[in-house]
Amino acid sequence: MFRKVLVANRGEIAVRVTRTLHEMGIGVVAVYSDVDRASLHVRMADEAERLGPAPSSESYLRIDRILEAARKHGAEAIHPGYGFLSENAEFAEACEQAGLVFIGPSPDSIRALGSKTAARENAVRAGTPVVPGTAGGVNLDEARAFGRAHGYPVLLKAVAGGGGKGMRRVDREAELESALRDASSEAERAFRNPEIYLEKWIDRPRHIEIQILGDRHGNMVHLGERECSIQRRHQKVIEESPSPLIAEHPEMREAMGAAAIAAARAAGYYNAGTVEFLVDPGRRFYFLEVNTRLQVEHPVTELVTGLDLVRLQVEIAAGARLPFRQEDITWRGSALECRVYAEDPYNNFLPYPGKITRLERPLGPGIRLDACVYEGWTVPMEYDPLLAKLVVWAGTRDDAVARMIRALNEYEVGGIRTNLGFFRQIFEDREFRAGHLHTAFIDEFFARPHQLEIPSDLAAVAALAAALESTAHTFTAAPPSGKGASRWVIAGREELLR
Amino acid sequence: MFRKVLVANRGEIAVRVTRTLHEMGIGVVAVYSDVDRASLHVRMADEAERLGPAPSSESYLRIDRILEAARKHGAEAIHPGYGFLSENAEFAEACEQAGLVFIGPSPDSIRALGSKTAARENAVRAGTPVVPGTAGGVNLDEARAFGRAHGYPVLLKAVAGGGGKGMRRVDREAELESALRDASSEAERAFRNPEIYLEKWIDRPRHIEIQILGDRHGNMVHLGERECSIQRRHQKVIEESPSPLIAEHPEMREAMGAAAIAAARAAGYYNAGTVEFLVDPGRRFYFLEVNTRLQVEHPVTELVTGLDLVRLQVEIAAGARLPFRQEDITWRGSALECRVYAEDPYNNFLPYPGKITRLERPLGPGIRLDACVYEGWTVPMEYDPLLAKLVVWAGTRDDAVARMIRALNEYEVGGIRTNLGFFRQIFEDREFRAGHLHTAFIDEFFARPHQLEIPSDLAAVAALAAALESTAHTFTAAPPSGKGASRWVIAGREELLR
Amino acid sequence: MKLNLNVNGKREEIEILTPAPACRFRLNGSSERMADVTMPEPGLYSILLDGRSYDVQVERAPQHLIVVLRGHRFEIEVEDPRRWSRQSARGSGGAVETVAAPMPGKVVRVLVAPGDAVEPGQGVLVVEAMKMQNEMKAGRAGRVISVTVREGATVTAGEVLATIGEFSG
Amino acid sequence: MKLNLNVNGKREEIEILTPAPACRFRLNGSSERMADVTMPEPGLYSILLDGRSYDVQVERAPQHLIVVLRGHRFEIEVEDPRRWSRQSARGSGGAVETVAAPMPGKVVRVLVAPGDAVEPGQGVLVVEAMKMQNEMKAGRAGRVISVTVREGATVTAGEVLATIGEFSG
Repeated sequence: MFRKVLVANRGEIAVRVTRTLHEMGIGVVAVYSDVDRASLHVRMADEAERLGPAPSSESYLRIDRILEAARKHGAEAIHPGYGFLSENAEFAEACEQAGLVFIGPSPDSIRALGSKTAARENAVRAGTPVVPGTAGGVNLDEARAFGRAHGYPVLLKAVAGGGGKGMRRVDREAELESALRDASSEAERAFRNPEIYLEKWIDRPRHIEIQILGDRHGNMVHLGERECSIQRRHQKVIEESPSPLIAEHPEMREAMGAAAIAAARAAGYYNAGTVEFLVDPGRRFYFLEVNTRLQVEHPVTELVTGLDLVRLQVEIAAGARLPFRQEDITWRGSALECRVYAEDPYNNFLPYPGKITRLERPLGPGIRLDACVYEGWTVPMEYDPLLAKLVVWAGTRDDAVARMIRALNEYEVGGIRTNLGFFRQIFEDREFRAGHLHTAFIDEFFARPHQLEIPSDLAAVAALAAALESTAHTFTAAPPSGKGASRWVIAGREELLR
Repeated sequence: MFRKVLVANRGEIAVRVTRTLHEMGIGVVAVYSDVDRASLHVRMADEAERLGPAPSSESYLRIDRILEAARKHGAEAIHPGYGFLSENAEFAEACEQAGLVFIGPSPDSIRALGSKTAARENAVRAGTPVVPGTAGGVNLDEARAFGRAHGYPVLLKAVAGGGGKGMRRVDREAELESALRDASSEAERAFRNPEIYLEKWIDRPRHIEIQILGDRHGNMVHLGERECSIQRRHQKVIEESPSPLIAEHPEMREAMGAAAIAAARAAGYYNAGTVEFLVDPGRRFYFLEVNTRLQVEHPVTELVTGLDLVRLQVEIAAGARLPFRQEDITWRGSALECRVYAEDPYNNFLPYPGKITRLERPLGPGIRLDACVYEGWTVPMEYDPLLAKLVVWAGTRDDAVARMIRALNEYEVGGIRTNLGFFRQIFEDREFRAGHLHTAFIDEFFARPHQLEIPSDLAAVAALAAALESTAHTFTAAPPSGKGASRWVIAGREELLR
Repeated sequence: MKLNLNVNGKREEIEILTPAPACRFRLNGSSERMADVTMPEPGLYSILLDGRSYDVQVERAPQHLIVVLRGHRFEIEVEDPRRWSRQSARGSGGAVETVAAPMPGKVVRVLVAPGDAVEPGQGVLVVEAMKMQNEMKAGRAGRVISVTVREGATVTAGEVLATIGEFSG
Repeated sequence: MKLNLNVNGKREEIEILTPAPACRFRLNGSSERMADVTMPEPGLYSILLDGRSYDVQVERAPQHLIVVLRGHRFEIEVEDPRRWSRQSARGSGGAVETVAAPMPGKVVRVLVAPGDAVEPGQGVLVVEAMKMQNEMKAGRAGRVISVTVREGATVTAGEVLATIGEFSG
């Protein structure tokens, strides 16, 4: 087994990977950009190396600097996490040329599956149904042609894409040009590849994905599905396992699992991967893409299967055989995950970076919190605003939803805006509780009227607290009148907070 | 189902029960003594009522005040937690007379099993093997007689006891008198019953207990065992499930489970309970006592069985039938619990109350933290010093131990002393890892030589941090020279912490 | 002591009659109430009122207090003589439309210059944070009066980036 | 700036040559080293030294600093002119045995009075905290010089409760 591993990532996933490596007794080398010097993944690591300035292109995307850090610190393997270089075949190749083990699939598999269009071809060869779309990246004329042939709406996607970056729904030809331009530049920034391809729009589909795991000796299993239909801006915000649909139609798990393994085998895949499908209202599933790395939402699978996917990734990369066969995999209970973002859900989910002035975390039975935040930490504006993944497990989906609401009520993040309150609304929503999920869920949720009337006693208590706080402190608010102020503060405190 | 439940307890168990009640949509009424006004169980509750001054006898043991609070707030049931009035038959009876449901067994069962001596008789009738001991409470002469008949060492125990309170090992008759006096007064304070009985001392036994669960319709199952052999001062500090011994001898689980159910049935038991056994080096097990309430260490059972014992307790109290049969119960993986105390393990585990100035909690995969502490909270000196229960789950015992060490390394409590560092040593101990456990484990652990040599680089870093901290702040240390001081602070900061 | 509050836009008057912990107060001149108040941590209030327990978090924003309890968020302005001036200073710019940053971030593109004529919905500038781009559009037809930032500038939420006025013929 | 430290009883000398973040220092006159230091929170230091990462928690006790890193606890006294007096004031009381409280708590029983003769191991008084009683025993034969607390008193850890001296015949 490796003695030392470099984690080529930041944020919650770098922290999560570090935890398992520590449990395995493996030394951890962290890398960081200037704005991440005091970030948790650096503080938790055994060793750390600076990559460069804040922009990803000058830090977390710098293959040369990362390999240099690995060499300098004597790391034997590299875990790429998700995002950044995790699906970059050149990086995987460079690692192996540098004599480092890349903890993930082979460069060839990444190439065969990392490009969405190549992945589609591969899936077709493997006999997996796919959504109608263009063969590859398109220019404006080709896009227009596809739109006319298949009709609108169409979906624009980055060839190199993932996580909704560079993705746009286009409802009429008039919008095609500007949408194509924006999507392309977004893709360029996110993946350094501007290519965009088109797909036929499927109305109100479910997003259901299969977790696969294979070793380097030809063994491969699936670990069941995750439903990730609750999305905003084409990005998942709530994930769960099992899927409420598949819980009702268990035969779908075997069918989709077999299709996922077939598509992965066709690309000679090993290590952990995820095969994403769209499921239409008629329960037909279509191959969407393969994520050739650990998924953000992998914890829900860990909670229902009882496996540690990062540990298995590392063991597989070290040459181990899968410690189980398909029939050994069992699923227990129900798991839900919320992606807690620094954003304002009531203002188009716009990012809201800043300093965390206060933090109350949910604890107790059935709660797992994968986070990278601490009180006093400033959320940098240069990266994805994911603060934490709040994951719960319970024996049934209903109990898991109740537990998630309880956890959300215990969770407070001060100083910035988050989507915690929005999640509470979603979990209270009748449609969500009934398991009627699809990728347009959030848009339709906002379309429905929500008058949350606030109990009058809460307003009274809030007013009282504000009055006490302001009387105890306001005088300090005025910066100049320092000396006099402080006396006032003490007076105020003594008067109102004896 | 109940609309509102009063939790007649404090600390982590009141918080833990509150969480499940909230998940069940049940309103929670907290009760508190003056020193607990700002404690977490009060802050988390929907409603709260003061009981009285700090001493338990004037607050958490005041049956009249608790029933009055329940009436005033319209609670329909009372959850007693553990300790305090949880095993007090008079309280259970008073609840029912007041028209409140007591969430636990019947007063008769508590009487039949709550008294250790009555429980022994009951066990004998049920055909469960017991440790030789006196029939009931004894005076000095009777104690001397037993000692002469069975030889030393003997064990003194409180008839009404639990949690090691009033327990003493006596090695020779000379010590008997003072030990009996101390044990008796300790029992008087803890349980308002000074009676002490004697048992033959079994050398290096394992403490293994069976969790049972029964409804009011005559159905009863066992949820497997917990091993609680790691004790200090006759009090459990580390618990786990499965027991490493029973993992090697699975047939013991059925045998002990059957014996536990037999003993409980003989007392007409229902709701959750625990039957404790001693297991001698020859793997013979002896009935020890029955705890007629939720156990501190119940989370390890919850993690391996996937059940919520508090939810089941409440449902059973509301009249529900057990939702499963014995054959439906399955066990997955391995769970460990540490009882985190405010105490100094390197000074005879003496309590160390005080104000929590800083708190870093372990998070991530497989961690459960049931706690009642927060930064800024002052641990009261009037109650048990249990701050938190750190519980981990993993697929195997080895992985669970590795995970626990990782969690302990992430856990920091500033301002007071805790046993966190001591736990790290235990989990690194070869004997513990080998599963060679018994109730004298800690004494023998301390008897073994432990020279922990500190890596020199750590000393260097510590020195550097201390130098920076002192230069940045020492000047504030001197209370009187306020004004001048602050200028110095700023100077120091600017100089060393630009 | 009497205080005028603006609670989520609604005007309230609160009178504190006795200090914490046994805090007697009167809201909007209604009958007197008693709350048991303690402050476990700075900015955190545990309040018992009519037997109910409330854990209240109070956070200070430049213009107001943010009060969070039981998952509900209140923005409360405490009116304070020394603030009146600032109060009046704020408010809508009349016929002038201000384009403000909806989030903290970085200006990556400025699409108009002072004097340009703009149509409703026309892009004015693009702010990016966390790889997410947001195009600020003109809400009305008019002429760009000012652009107060240049590309690459870091801006805070609510900061005015440009103003658009009427066509002066 | 040079500082004399007492690290877990061992004397160390540290010289800080340049301030954080790029902190050059010398320990016990050995060769100069460079540490990258940042302070994520008050009392918390993230230190990178020779490529290794250390998360260091520093807590202030009355007489010393408590430094915790990687699960190791250091008690460090920073020698400070203004403390010398206090330093010398402390120390053992020679032929006199002091009975000190091993933990914060409450004195529930005082078993001796000044002038009493005591045997080694004889109970002197009983301190209770969190329902746990602890009997302080005399470590030597002698005569009780003083009992500085009465029953019911609340005491802090290390507080002297009684002193025992030699038999003055």
